[in-house]
Amino acid sequence: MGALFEWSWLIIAFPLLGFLINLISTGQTRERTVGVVASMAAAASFGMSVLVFAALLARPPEARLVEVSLYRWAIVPPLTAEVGLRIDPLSTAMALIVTLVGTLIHVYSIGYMAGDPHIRRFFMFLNLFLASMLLLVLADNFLVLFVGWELVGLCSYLLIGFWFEVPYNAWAGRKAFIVNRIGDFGFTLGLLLLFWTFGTFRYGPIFEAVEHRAVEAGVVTLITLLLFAGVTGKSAQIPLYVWLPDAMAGPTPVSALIHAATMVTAGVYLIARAHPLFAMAPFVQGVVTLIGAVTALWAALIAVGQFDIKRVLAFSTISQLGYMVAAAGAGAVGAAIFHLGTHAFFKALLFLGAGSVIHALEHAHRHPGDPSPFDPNDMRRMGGLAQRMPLTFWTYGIGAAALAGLPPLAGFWSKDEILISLRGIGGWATLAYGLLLGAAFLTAFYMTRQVGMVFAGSPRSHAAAHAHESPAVMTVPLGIFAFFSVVAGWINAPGLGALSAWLEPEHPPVFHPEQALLATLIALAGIGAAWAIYRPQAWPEGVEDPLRPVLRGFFTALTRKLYVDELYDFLFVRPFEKVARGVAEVVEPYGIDGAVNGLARLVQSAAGRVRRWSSGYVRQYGLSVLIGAVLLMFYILWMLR
Amino acid sequence: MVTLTHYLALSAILFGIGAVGFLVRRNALIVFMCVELMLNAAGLAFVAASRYRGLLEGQLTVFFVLTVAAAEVAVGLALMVAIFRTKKTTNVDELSSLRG
Amino acid sequence: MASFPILTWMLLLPLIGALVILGIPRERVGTIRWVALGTSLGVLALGLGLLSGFDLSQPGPQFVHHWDWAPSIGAAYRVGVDGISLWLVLLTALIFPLALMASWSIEERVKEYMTLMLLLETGVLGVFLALDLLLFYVFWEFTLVPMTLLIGIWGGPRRIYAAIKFFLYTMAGSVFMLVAIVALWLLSRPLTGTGTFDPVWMAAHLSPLLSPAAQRWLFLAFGLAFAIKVPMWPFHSWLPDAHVEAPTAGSVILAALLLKMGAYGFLRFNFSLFPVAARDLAVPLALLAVVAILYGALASYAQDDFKRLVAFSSVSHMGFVMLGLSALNPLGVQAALLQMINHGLSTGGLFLLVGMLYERTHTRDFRELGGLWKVLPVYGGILMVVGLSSMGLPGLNGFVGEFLILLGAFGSAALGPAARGLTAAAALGVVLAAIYILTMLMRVLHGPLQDRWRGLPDLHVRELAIMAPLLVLIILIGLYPLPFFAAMQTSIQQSLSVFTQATLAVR
Amino acid sequence: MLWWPLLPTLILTAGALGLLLVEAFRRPGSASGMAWGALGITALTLGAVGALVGHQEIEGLYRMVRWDPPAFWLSLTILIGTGLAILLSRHYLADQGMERGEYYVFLLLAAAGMLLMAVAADLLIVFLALEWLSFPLYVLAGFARPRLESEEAALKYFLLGAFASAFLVFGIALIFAGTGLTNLSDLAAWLKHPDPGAQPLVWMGGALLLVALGFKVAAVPFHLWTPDVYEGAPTPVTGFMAAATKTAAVAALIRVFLVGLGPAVALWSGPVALMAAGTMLVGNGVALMQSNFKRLMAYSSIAHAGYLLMGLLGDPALAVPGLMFYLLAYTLATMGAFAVAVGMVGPEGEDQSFRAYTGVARRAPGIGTAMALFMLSLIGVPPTAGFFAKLLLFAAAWQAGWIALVMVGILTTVISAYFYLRVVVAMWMGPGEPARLPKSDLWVRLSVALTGVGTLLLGVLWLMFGGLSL
Repeated sequence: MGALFEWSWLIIAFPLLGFLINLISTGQTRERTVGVVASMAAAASFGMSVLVFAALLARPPEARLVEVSLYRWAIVPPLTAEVGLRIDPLSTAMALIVTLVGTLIHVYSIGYMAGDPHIRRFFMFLNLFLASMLLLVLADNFLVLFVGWELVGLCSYLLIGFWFEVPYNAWAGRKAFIVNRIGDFGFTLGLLLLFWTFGTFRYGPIFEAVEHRAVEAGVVTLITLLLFAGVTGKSAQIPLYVWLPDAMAGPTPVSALIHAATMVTAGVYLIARAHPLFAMAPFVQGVVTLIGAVTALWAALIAVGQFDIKRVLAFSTISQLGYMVAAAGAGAVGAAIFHLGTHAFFKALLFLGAGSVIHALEHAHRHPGDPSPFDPNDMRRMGGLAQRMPLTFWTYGIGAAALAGLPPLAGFWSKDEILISLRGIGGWATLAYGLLLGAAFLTAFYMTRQVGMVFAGSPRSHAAAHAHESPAVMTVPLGIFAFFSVVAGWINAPGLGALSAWLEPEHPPVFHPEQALLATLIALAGIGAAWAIYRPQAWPEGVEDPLRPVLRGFFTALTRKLYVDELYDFLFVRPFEKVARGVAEVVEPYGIDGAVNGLARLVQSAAGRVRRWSSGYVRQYGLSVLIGAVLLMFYILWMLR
Repeated sequence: MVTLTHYLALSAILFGIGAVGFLVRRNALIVFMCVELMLNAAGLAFVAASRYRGLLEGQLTVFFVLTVAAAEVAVGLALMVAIFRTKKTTNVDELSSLRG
Repeated sequence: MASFPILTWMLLLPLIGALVILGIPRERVGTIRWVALGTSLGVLALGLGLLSGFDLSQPGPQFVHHWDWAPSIGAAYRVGVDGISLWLVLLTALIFPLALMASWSIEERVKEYMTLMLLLETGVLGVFLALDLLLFYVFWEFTLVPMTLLIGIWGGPRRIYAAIKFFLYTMAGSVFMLVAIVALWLLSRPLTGTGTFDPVWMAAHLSPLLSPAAQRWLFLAFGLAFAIKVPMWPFHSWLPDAHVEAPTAGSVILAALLLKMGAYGFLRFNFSLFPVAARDLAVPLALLAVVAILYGALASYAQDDFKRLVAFSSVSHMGFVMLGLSALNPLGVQAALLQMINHGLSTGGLFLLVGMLYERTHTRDFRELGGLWKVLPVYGGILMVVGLSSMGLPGLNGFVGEFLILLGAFGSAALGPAARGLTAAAALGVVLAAIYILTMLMRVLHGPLQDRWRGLPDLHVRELAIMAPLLVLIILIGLYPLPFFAAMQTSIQQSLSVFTQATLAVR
Repeated sequence: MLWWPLLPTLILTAGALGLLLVEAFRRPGSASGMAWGALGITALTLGAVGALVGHQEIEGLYRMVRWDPPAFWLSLTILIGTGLAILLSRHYLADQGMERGEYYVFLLLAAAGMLLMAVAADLLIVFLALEWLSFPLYVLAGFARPRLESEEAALKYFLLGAFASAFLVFGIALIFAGTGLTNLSDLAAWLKHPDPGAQPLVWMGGALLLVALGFKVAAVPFHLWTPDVYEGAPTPVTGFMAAATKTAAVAALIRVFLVGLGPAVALWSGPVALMAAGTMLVGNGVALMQSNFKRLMAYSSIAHAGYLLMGLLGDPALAVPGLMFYLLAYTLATMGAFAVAVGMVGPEGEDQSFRAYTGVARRAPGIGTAMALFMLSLIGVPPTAGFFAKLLLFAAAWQAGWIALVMVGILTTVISAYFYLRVVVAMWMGPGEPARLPKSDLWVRLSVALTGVGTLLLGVLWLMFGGLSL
């Protein structure tokens, strides 16, 4: 079986091949072919992942680590950088999740993107993303991970701004990339420090050195803190989460794949991957956990005030990423990855469901030829879709329930495990635990609100009234995702514990009935509270949102995302623009170039003065000669003194 | 006792007068005469030094100076005549079209 | 191999081409263009021959051609190529054909134009090949003239201002270098009788005799010339004007090659001749480099003119190069050298793309552009790749250079305690690069398309042929930089060995 | 008694006088024959100079003249300048309606005076040569009469020249009074063991010599005549003055200061350094403000006087060959530039403003290239001859410790690039079609070609075939 691992690079190569085929194929290719090629590439990658997984599974637990060296990238003393893959439980688990979700979303996209003039580009980027993400996941060193890390950012940027004619989309893509780069500023510094501390980027030697305590804890604290800066960018944590809501400008499959299921979890993966380092820096672990927990609560709160169907999900994603980060920070890698996996399924399901709704509304709106501007994402224009789109409704409901953490759905198990992992540590973990409980309540609340607004009651717009169920190519993936959203949690359910056994055999999952009960009650409370406010009977006609009279001004603040964008705009964006303008329009022309031109002018004006000497009068010329002679005489006299 | 120093002082004074004259007079002819005065001041110095040192070279040199001065006069007067024909003036201050 | 003076032929070939062009009647524009292009392709072929015969393991110059042409002053014609100059020579040989192909749209005074381009090629190659200070200076100044004329005759509206500024500014620096060369020559005279301009001899026999103060003054005199050429902050203000006004090919050559001459000069002469001063001045040098990185990026962001943006981005990128050089360790210096190539490819590419756009729209003002990806999909894709290379995206060449420069600087012993702070500030430049490049892409390619651009034709075959080699190299270096580093390794290691010698450490 | 050092002077003088006879008896009409004759005589003289090349040192005429390597180089440069001036004059005279044969006689006579200066070894010869070369130049400057500028230039040149030569004579008189010597070598020997009582006289005399020679070489503050005379004089004469007269003046400076007053270098180096710095600054500075080509070249001439003065202070081992080569390079570039300027003059009159040069290179790229070459050489851009010349002078001054002066030199070089480039800019980058085109006179073209090739290759060739060891 060893030979199989030598071919594991095919996991990355298949989507890359799909990208290249679609790049080279001329514009005449039929759009269907494009999607099929891309989907097949993704599926092939999934197949290869399964094979590798199986091969790894066949090994005894202690031998489940294979390093595959691909080629030497650069040798510049003291750096020797190789491109290599690390096949271990964590990376294969990630690869499986990424390729499975990726394949399904590729298929879904064939239907969703049908008719788009730039469909070829769409699938190219999607394939490229998949390849990059797999590179990130499978890399055997931090440098290659960073390469994948940046490339997924690129694809995210390209896909958010896919419909680039709309300025907002292009703007949102740029914002995502820049905010990520700010996080990566820290990541980069972390890498530099990492290299000069350990002399290598490879995981193996680094973890070994950590294990032997061959380095100072202080340096590791700094390294992990810097790495975490990258995590806050990619995994949308406070303070860098602001790009993710705007990233919803991209096509919905993109939101599902990149901005919910896979790319945004790269940060969690990084923490999990670098766990030995984080374990050496308890202070940073505390920071990570706390930031994760605060983010979870904060984003859940904002989600309550959103009207855009995808934005609610975006904030929900931020919130759920908070859970994962908190768990990973607390050292519960298994729990974090578990939640990462379940979340990938049910959040992808929710996004695709939302996509189905949007798709339906758009088509319904287009039919009557209504020229008025219409936002198919606006939940205020929906309602009553349960009857018109039953498949979508039921699958969406399953996803929402899973997200809210209702047993026995996937979210319940994974969230439960995170909460348990935070108990008994004390201090900041207890605080995080409390925050996450609050977030759980809010999660149930805003999901119920969303389902209520979208599916319950009566249609609030012409389009909603005329919406139809989406085609099978879209609903079938919904079904599959719904299935996984139900069962995914069971693989690590107490007693079974397959995932934990796979990832960290020494930590089997634990189950506390009182914890499960508490979580369920909180979820039910959230659902109940939301239903009390949003049930159709309680919602008077013409009221935008029944919560507004309850929360008054605070609700407005929630709809405005608690003014964080405005704050950043005031604190960073505008000062930056001012400084840049100042440099370009004041310092450069008047300062630096001004000094140069000023010097030239100075010489000229001096020359102009001297020029007057040549007055044209012979007698004055004679005077000049005589003065020169007299000066020389004085000089001689002075020398003779 | 009249020494070489006296002669040299006299010639220096003459030279100075000539130089100042060059600066204060406007008539080109007079200006030129001032230059001649300067040349002759030098001639005086040569003769005096020659006599003082008992050398002939200095006296000989004066011949050269005189000859050169004469040639100079020839050139100079011709120029002034030419200019007078064109400009109807010999005032050097009016000849200042070239400047800057 | 030694019998065929390949380097001398590389220098002579463009001159011969220029002479041939002088013999062609000026009406036969097509012939003139093809002769020029053919000549530069011939140089490229010689360059590839050079590459195939290059011995990686040898640190010293190879293919040396030596002739003591002026024995009374000890000046020699001595050309050679080593790991430091190899890639720069090849870059030159590559960029010129591309620039000439990009000059097909020049209709006015083609004969003069092509002649000057070929003269410029000889000059630039000479700078990288010369192994004699006087010869180096001759080529160094010689490049000034054709470039000035290219800007001044075929440039934009303010071309004369830009051309004169370029000439004067560059000259103001290089005269100090000349004086320093003269001073070194005078110092060598008592030792050799006639004096010498051989930098290798000087590094071995003269530099150790110089007092630290003398080294510092000479370092600064050379350094000023190079700093202006690089250009280092605050000596950069000639660059935006020259770039904006120059014709496309001029901008390309300026950015891709002429700026490299400055950085190359630091590496080749300043470090080897004045190691003590280099070590003492590494921190100020790095500081200026970092200021350039940030300043260039900020200024770049605030531009409304596409070309001006790219010009200021050059300031920022060359800041990275200088930071890498001032690290004085193999990592930083090798990365800096690679980054010179990278910058040549990506910024050269950007200038080509600006030119191609300008030929279509006749404007470079972002406020008039936007949404062009819709009508120019191929152009847009290429612009994106080159732009991303410029902002240092991993997988493309820019990342390799920038990241390893940061890596080198971070652990630089020469920069001492300042290393980490400076590197952190420089890393901020990567963020800023993302901001201005992405903003540029957004303002050119994204957003709604104006009606007047609806009929714009996408890139044609000649333009694709220009961009193709650049794209291939951008991706190749990004994915597999190993051979590029391998070729420079031994030479750089040797040239940096002075900094590890005991004599220096004692001080 | 050896006459050899005087041979070139004598040949040229005899030729000039012969030409004068021809002029007196020839029928009025084209003066082409006279030009051919003058060229022939110049060539003959050049042959004589060539015949003397092998001789290291010949003294003659009771040690009043002396042939040595500098004499060879100076004579060569002067004769090249003269020959080029003749080539430039023929068409110019015809176009300007002043085709009078005596022009060439004056030209040759002035050149003869200059050749005498090149071999001067005695203050009397210096004086004589100076006057000898000046008188014909006074006449030549006013040769374009009745054009007022020409006459004004002539009178200004004459009055100021006479004024300056009075300083020379008086200076010689003082030195003679102090030492009883006029021979420069004897003077140098005297200065090595001076009589303290007579020292003030010698020093004062030296100062006055500096005034007079500073005037001739156009050094600040004695330079003011230069632009006016250069602008007013007929253009080929201006070129001749700029090139050949400068060479003769430098010859005088070398003879008087390096040979005669050499031992007192500590005394005069300070003022000369100040003059050099001032001359470089003023010459290059005021040149920035000029818009007339001839006036520009006048300030250029002043500026180069500054560099030459700097060379005078340099280490002689480098400075003397440096000065020789500098003068040759300067002569070629300057005469080349004036050849282009003469080419721009047509029968309709003379306009030497930059406006007249606008866009010329568009129609006449060869002329434009040559002009660019001359300007680059005057700036000192490699690989032109001017570069190597400046290099040597800077090296010489640096070697002698004049570092501040070198700094002034390089900074003013940068300044000079601006105004020299303005000519190139006008010709190459000026908008629109040129107002007029250079005429296709063969002699002018030949001059441009010769000087162009010389400017481009001379520096390299000179160093290749000996350089400093020549």
